[in-house]
Amino acid sequence: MVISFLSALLILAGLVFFLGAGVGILRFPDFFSRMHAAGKGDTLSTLLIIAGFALYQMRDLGDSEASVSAVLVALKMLVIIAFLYIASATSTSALAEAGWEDGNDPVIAPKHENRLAGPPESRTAAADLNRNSTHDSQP
Amino acid sequence: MQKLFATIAVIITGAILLNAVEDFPRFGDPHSPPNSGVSGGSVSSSVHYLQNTYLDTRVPNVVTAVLADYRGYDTLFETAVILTAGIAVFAILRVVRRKDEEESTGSEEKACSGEFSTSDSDGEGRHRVVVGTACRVVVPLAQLFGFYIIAHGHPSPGGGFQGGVVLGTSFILLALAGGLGSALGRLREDMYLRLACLGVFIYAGIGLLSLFFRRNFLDYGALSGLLQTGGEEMARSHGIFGVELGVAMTVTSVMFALFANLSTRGELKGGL
Amino acid sequence: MMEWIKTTIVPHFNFWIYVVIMMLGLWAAIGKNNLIKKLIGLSIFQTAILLLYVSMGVKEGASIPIVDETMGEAAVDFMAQGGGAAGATAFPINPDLFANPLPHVLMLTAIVVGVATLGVALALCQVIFRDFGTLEEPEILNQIQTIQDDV
Amino acid sequence: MTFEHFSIGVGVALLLLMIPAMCRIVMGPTTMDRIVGANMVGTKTTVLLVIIGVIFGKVDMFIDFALTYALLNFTGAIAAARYLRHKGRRGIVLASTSEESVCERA
Repeated sequence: MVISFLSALLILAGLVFFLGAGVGILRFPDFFSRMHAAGKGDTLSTLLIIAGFALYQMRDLGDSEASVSAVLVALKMLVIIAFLYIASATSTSALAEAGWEDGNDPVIAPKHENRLAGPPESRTAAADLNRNSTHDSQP
Repeated sequence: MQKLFATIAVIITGAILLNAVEDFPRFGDPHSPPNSGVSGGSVSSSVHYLQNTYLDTRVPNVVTAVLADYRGYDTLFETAVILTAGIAVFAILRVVRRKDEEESTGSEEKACSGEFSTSDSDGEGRHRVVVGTACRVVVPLAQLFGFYIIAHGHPSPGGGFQGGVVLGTSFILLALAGGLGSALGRLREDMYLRLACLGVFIYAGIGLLSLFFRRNFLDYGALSGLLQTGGEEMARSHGIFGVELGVAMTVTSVMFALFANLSTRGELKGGL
Repeated sequence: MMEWIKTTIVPHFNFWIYVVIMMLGLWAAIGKNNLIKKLIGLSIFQTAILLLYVSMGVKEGASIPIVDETMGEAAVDFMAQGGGAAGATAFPINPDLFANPLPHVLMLTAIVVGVATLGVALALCQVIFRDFGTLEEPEILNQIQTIQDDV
Repeated sequence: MTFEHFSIGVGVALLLLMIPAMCRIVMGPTTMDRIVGANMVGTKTTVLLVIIGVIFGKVDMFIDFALTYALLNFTGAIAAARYLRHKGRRGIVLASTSEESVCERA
């Protein structure tokens, strides 16, 4: 019962992180920050959800009948976790590199404009691209 | 004009198809004609497969048994089709240079060979560091997993086609990580062509072997005397495994051949 | 209207989806000029057919068609005790518990063969691009026409 | 509420949360954005396969599907990245394009 509760908690945490990744991939202004949200949030939420299900497989470890296959299944899930831990980070790195060489520019707000509400006419073209996020970041 | 014609054709075809949809069985109906046969007629072949597969072959996975035993002819020639596709891509795309042309540019060739390590000088190696290091971990695991899928076609979902695709993917990953030269160093071109042919040869050879025991082509039960299994069922199980090995060889090498030829326009140099 | 949807579309919703996907692929194969886009359309068409076949084998409440070892052993014992004489219909494995394996087998081979033939098609496209410098169909036809006029 | 119902709920939530990634695939301004979205959907499909296995009660078999899918997704992402790298417009790529021209001459 406790193990079921713990695994449900892990899965829900994974869903929360995935919600964050989803919001990030929709709302962030440029390719690299979207990549950041997708790469990190996606990996962590996947790991948490699969870890939750792996924990759930171990719920009746006391029974001698079911324990061997349950441990094997949980180990296989750990293999998936290890694989995704390597693969997701690597593909994120490769995609970010390809995106940089493909000509994507990071959106950089000019100096002193990031948090402080400067006069709007001093904004550059880069800040105009940033319109979505600036109205979020204004106090 | 063309788009208008396409739209009219698509609308007419779609209307005809949708008109016929009502005669189809309900989604998920366990007693629809494909699932249990027509009422009053004979029982559906799928029901026969489900009920008799374990008795006939001792293979729990019905899909594997139907694929390699009941429908063995079909799979044999599907494998032949895959081999033919590999040969066709080779014949269409492959550019073979004469030896003196190669020698005249021999000094530059070293830059394109793309060894796994950072051998080249123009920044290419730096780009491959992250992916190369990760793939050095992932590729052996992927190959192990491919063999596992091939070997576990009997008790779990798997078999020659799936395992072959995973094995071929591992070689493609090797080519992506360290350059095509790195992958071709592991699986040379003459080797993968031979491997593709060997796969079909193994499949057809197992079938022919049962002809020698005065049985039908691809009737693996005839091999029980040869394999000392003490029963035709286990002989069929082993025969299915041998056939799956052949399929896996062909699929692996053809997948890699397709990637190698398509990504380099038949040059087998440079590439992605 | 609602009644019509309930009686016509809902029991066959999967077929409606496949027809829509199939027609998308057909439209791309006819209406597009780029050869690669035509190939993508053919792939979509093929995917719709694969889905159609696999969905035919779906049974409600059924699982993947892998007979459990214990169930298989029970079947072997049953046959050894003379149950085989009664015919296959008296067999203890209930076919309603397993999905139809036949569409899976057919589509398993069809997928791999589809990939192989797609590879051949892409190779042909590469050769066409090498010879004509374009993949747009009207331009290729124009060039062929020019060559024929010259001859 | 059993764990199976909870798993079905998690699967539906995952499907709904995939919608932002799908939106990014549809409206992404560059090709790389679309590939990132597709990669995200693929990663979530891995989890979804595990969940389907839990619902069917055959996790030991669906894990193989999940691992295969993760492997193919990884290969696809790497292949897309490497393919688009050669179409790049930045200075670093000049080195590799020059290498390509060397290879073409060879």
